[in-house]
Amino acid sequence: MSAIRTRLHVPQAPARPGDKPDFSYLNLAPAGSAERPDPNAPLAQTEALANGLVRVLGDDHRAIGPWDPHLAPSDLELGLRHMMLTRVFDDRMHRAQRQGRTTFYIKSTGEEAVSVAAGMALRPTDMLFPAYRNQGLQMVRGQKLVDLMCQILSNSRDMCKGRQLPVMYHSKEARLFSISGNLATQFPQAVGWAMAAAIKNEDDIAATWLGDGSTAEADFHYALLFAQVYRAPVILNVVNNQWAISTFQAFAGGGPKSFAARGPGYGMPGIRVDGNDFLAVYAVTQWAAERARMGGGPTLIEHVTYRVAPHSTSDDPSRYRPKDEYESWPLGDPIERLKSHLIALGEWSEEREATLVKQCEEQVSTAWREAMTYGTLTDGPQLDPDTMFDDIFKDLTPRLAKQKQQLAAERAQQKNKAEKKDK
Amino acid sequence: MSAIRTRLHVPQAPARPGDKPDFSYLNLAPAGSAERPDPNAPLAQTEALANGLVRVLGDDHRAIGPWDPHLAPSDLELGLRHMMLTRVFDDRMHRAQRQGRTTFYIKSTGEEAVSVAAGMALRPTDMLFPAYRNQGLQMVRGQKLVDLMCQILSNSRDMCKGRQLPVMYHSKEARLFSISGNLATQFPQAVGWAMAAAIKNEDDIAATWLGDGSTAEADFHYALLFAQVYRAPVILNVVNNQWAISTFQAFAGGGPKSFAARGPGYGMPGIRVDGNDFLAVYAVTQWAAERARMGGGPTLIEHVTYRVAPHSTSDDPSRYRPKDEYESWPLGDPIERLKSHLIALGEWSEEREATLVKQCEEQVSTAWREAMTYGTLTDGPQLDPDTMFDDIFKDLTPRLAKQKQQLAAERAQQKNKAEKKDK
Amino acid sequence: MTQMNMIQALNSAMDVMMGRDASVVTMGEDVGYFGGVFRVTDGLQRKYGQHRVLDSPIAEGGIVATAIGMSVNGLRPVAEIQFADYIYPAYDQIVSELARIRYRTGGEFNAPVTIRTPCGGGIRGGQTHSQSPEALFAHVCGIKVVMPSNPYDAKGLLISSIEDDDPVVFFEPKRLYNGPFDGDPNKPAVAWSSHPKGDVPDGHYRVTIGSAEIVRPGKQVTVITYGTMVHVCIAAAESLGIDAEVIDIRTIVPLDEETIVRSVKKTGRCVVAHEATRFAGFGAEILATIQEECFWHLEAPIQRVAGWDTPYPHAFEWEYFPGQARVAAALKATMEAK
Amino acid sequence: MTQMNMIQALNSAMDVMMGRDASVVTMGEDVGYFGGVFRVTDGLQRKYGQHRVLDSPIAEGGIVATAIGMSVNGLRPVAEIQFADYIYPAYDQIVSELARIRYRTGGEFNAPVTIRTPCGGGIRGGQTHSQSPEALFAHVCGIKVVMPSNPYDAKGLLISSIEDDDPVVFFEPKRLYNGPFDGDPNKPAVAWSSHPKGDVPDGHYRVTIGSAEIVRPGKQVTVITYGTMVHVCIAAAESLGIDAEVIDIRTIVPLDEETIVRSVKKTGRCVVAHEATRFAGFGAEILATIQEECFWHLEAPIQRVAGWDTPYPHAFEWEYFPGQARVAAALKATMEAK
Ligand SMILES: Cc1ncc(C[n+]2csc(CCOP(=O)(O)OP(=O)(O)O)c2C)c(N)n1
Ligand SMILES: Cc1ncc(C[n+]2csc(CCOP(=O)(O)OP(=O)(O)O)c2C)c(N)n1
Ligand SMILES: [Mg+2]
Ligand SMILES: [Mg+2]
Repeated sequence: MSAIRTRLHVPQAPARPGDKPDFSYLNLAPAGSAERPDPNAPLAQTEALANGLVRVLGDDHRAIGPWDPHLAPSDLELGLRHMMLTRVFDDRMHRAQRQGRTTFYIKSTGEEAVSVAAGMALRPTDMLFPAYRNQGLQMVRGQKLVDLMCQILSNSRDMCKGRQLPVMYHSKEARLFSISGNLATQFPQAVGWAMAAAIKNEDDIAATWLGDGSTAEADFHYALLFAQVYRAPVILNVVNNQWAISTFQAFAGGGPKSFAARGPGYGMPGIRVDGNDFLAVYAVTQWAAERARMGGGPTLIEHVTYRVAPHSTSDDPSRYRPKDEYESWPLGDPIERLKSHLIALGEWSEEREATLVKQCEEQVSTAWREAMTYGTLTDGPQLDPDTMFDDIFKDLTPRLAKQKQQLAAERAQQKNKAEKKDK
Repeated sequence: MSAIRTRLHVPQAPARPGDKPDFSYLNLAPAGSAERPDPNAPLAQTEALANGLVRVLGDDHRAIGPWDPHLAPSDLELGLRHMMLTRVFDDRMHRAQRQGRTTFYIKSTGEEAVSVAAGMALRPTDMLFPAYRNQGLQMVRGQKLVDLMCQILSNSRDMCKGRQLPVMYHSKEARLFSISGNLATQFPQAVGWAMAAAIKNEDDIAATWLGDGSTAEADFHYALLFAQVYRAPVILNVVNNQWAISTFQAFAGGGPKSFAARGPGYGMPGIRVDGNDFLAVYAVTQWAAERARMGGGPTLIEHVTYRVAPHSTSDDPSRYRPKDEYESWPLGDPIERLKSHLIALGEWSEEREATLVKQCEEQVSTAWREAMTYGTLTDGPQLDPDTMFDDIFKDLTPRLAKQKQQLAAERAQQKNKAEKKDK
Repeated sequence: MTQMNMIQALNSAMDVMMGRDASVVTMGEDVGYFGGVFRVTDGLQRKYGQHRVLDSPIAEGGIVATAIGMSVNGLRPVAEIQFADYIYPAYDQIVSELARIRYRTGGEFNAPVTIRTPCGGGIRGGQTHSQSPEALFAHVCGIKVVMPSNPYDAKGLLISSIEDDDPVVFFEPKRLYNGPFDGDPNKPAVAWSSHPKGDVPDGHYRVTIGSAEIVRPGKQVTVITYGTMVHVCIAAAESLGIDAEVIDIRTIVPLDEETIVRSVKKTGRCVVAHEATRFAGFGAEILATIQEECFWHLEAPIQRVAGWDTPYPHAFEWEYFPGQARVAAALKATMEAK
Repeated sequence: MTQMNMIQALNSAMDVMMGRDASVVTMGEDVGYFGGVFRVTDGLQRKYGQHRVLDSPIAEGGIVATAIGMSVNGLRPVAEIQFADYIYPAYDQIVSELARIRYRTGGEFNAPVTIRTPCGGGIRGGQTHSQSPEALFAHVCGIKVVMPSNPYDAKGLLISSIEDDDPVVFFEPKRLYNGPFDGDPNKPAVAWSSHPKGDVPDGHYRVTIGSAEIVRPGKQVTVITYGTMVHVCIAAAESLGIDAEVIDIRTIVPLDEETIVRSVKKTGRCVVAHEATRFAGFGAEILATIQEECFWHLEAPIQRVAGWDTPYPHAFEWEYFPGQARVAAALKATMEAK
């Protein structure tokens, strides 16, 4: 670093390559220590939650304290299954990219609880506005793996008709809004959706997710503001996985205050939760959903977690953080923790775990084989390029119709040329 | 109102035309009751300030409590003079618009302390990024009235060369940044200026102002975020005058929490101050300036005041709020209050007050007469229209040069035509 | 039929649509209790309630973003941006989101949002209350762009926009709100009651998005224009005694090329006029299209008439505004060519 | 002279300027410790410190706004927007502020900010990592707009941009970062080392903003283009054996009309090509200008070659991209006309 020092304060990552990982900056709290106010409690009674940390699973793998959602073992097992499927799916898709089957992929490894527990705590008719690292929501909502894969492959069955980068899924039926390549834009859209639900006097609520880095965008502010002004029935989730590509969360303002603390600043509860604790995420989501459904308005939830994976397949995190940083991560792995909890409850075993992993792997493999029969970006069945002119508007304009013809002519000519060459 | 009710919460103005004015929503506090932490105090020690109300002038017109800035009577008198000049200037310019001398004007009546006291608490080399209702800053910085008037008249001596709406002043020399017609844009610009000061290791700080309504814009969020991330030496002022044109401040999120409370959400102190209390505004500005200059970073200040005037000369507030609302305003008039304080100190009298008013009126009249000799938008000396092509870029591009010629030709032809007609 | 100015016509369109369709809601700065700074939403909150006519925070980006969310939840929001000059904070939500939702979801989702916004100069609004940014939306595929020039079209096009399943940015030339304007600020103001297009049906009707109108048939030269300039161009042609065919395109996206091309092929001469800044303005696209489609029919270069490549200065409003003199000069040059 | 690819050339420009002028600072998402996702700022933070090479929050609007403030305080900030597709959140600060500060203050203040941003497709980035939004800036008076097509120009133009007292939006066609690209994705990649413009002086030099370059002289037809399409157009002309004069405009604002007009008057035929969406794209302005200035010299309609009026789809990148076939078709049509 240059010797010239100035008065400008620049946030520092706790550790860079070569440094010893350091998570001492994290304000932790023991499981069970956070109070649980009534979901309808006035703001003042919820303020402590913004700088505390809601945790349910103790070091002994037991659930403890007022936030314990008291889930049935079958629900816990389902949660484990969704998280495991998410992880296996992620690993397989990442590998597919490495094998050149697709151009791009983004894993959610280590952050599965954030999506899966929240998704399970909501009703199937609640509308979800996910970001690109919430594949757990797709699992919870029962999206077919093969459909997700076809999107990733931009193949002949791609729900996005080849238009979006991999992982930008959507499903109207499953109430999963389209994922955007532009960070944070979904946040105020979710608020608008929730406002409409309130205007129509309907019971469904909306939930949305973004990353710590994305909170810097204007849309984060719009969302909090509009949600609070109109008391929209919406849950606003910040997934603080400590990193935004190479940028440490302090550059988004995490540090002196939690991201959850922004909530009270706007007049809404903010809850900081252990994002790797399935039970805690479930419980705070349930709390916020209850509040929203009763007309109490929005809740901001900060999920404290860690991005174990690279930012995307285009990224190499060893350039900007210690290679082994994750090993020092104090909140563990969400899958391991839920598994240990189930075992502690006597409802699970290493054998059942092994079976689950195998089942997930098979499910993913089967789906992958099927998906591949529908082609990849470069091989096998292909989407018709003519379709690229559709859906700009509901109806094709004359100008687009003309361009469609032009492209067809261009392609016919190229085919001709290629065929001539082959002869 | 329609009978159909839905779950959507819509903020309500406390009183609309025909209703009895109601300011019971204001969270007031007696003068002297707010604690004054050290400007370098950790955030936690400043948090109470965000929801309290710093007041120095008591009902007995005496200064009380730890925030008393202990100003010399001469400073108080200067403050009174600036505020009075501002008010007289405002009234004269408003009248000028009514007389058709200019197209547009915006008064700051009742909000003079917000600008004048803050301006006086800062150093002349500190950089100010005002909004359109901070004319008091222009007074404090010694801008010539005739220069301001020429801008308002878009006449041959207009510093903006006829390009800006009235009141959009600037002065590089006086360190007053250009006022923008686009709300809130100056907020993060001030932060950038302050970051540069820190980068250059210079001691000057920046200060900026916007209205309660304008806090809804993205730029407010950017400003708080960047200021806090880099601990920029900047003071961020929200002038909460209760109204944004016809829209009550609750639509910008004022209500359950103060605007000042946004500050702690981002990790910086927020101070809610009686904006009609000259001493209090001075004191909190001084506190924030000290903090900034010592490297402590930004402060958000909410000035609680009331927009006595219409939004602008285009506005008729009796359409959306009780005509007599101001009469119930609990924080009084900043000029009256400072005057009463000076009288209570034995440093002022009704006679001196009358003299001051007369002096201000004469000063304004003299300047107005001079300004008018430089023309108005429609009469007297005019700016050369050719100049409209200058300052797009530093140098005229060939295309602009050509357009300049075209316009000259157009005007010559029209003049010809007019002359022919006259014959 | 009622005599309406453009504000009343737009208000009537809103009223008709809110009355027919409970999913129509409107939001914006000062649109609720106050009825809008130009009064286009006057009376609607009293009639349809605070839950369908919403005052909003001053956050154009938030207005459009929440309107998108509402539309995805089955409403048809009409968002008002108080001045077109203040639409830029919403630009990302319009360009990256509103315009893309149908496309990126393969047609599964759509976002039928209408964004109304007053544009154009002539009211001494200076550089931040006078802009005509239509070109900045025309280049973005996936949004329709409309600009009426009279009360009849305004109402019919606004109804069509609200009913349209695609997003529409609806520009309202504010200089025309109270009457047609031929470009001469010194003439006494004219009311819409004296204009045939000031006769407006009270109920529901549509003007088709994407269809231009020949507002003055002619043979010698085609003038293609929209918004305030429609009236200026007609006046200029008439004062010169040129048999100009004046086309009001009314819709910028999708552009009615057929009507344009047919006319230019007939006249062989063409002037394109708009109030917006000339460089890379929408006039360039109109000109380019004509050049491509009618090259062999052109007897003279197509002329562009527009605002200069400067902001709209407060003092030089009328020097900036492309008034009759500038239109006339272009018409003459076109007629004299060759 | 050193062999540099475009990333290295840009990095060298930054290095040279930061070394010469302590007021030059740079900020953006991931530009600091990491050196930028495309590595254009690699090594700069180590060399010039964290106070001149700043990692920023992910807030494009905040980046530009604070850069404006810094520039008003005497710095020369170079702001990076990670992808041009993400410049829209900063659009208001660019259009309403950056472009206006000199004008609205009568020249008293100015804001010498340079905004660097990678643009264009060809890297399978899909619709949100492939856009070329230059037209959306060309229409806004008060900002210069630059797009180099090779390492030599990239460095020289970036230096000129940083030194310029006016704001500049500097587009970097990311497909050209590592080598020239003739439009055929199936051919093996070519390195800049094989291209004369890959020879880049190590020190300080300028390429003038506002001057086009004739990159291939010719007599039969003029091809006007910029960015990635420069290489595609040259290849297309050569494969057809047409004696085309290819002009790389390099600067979009201000446009070097003189060079363009001189060439078209000479050849009488013209093709305009860019990667951006066709409708209301910058090609329309080039075409309109030529039509106005060279009408009597034109022997055939000017043809436009561009991306379609659709987003840039992930799967159909090469169907969207205006490759050699599309250029060739336009060239042929132009040559065959009449
Ligand atoms: C508006 C916008 N700006 C920049 C980017 C580029 N970008 C993609 S992901 C990313 C980092 C986001 O970090 P965070 O919000 O923390 O989410 P995470 O990846 O950690 O889940 C950036 C800068 C973008 N996609 N959109
Ligand atoms: C970006 C933008 N949006 C809208 C407007 C129109 N407008 C001008 S002043 C104003 C109200 C501002 O209210 P507030 O911020 O409370 O300031 P006050 O006028 O009360 O001082 C509005 C909506 C604008 N100038 N800029
Ligand atoms: Mg992150
Ligand atoms: Mg206000």
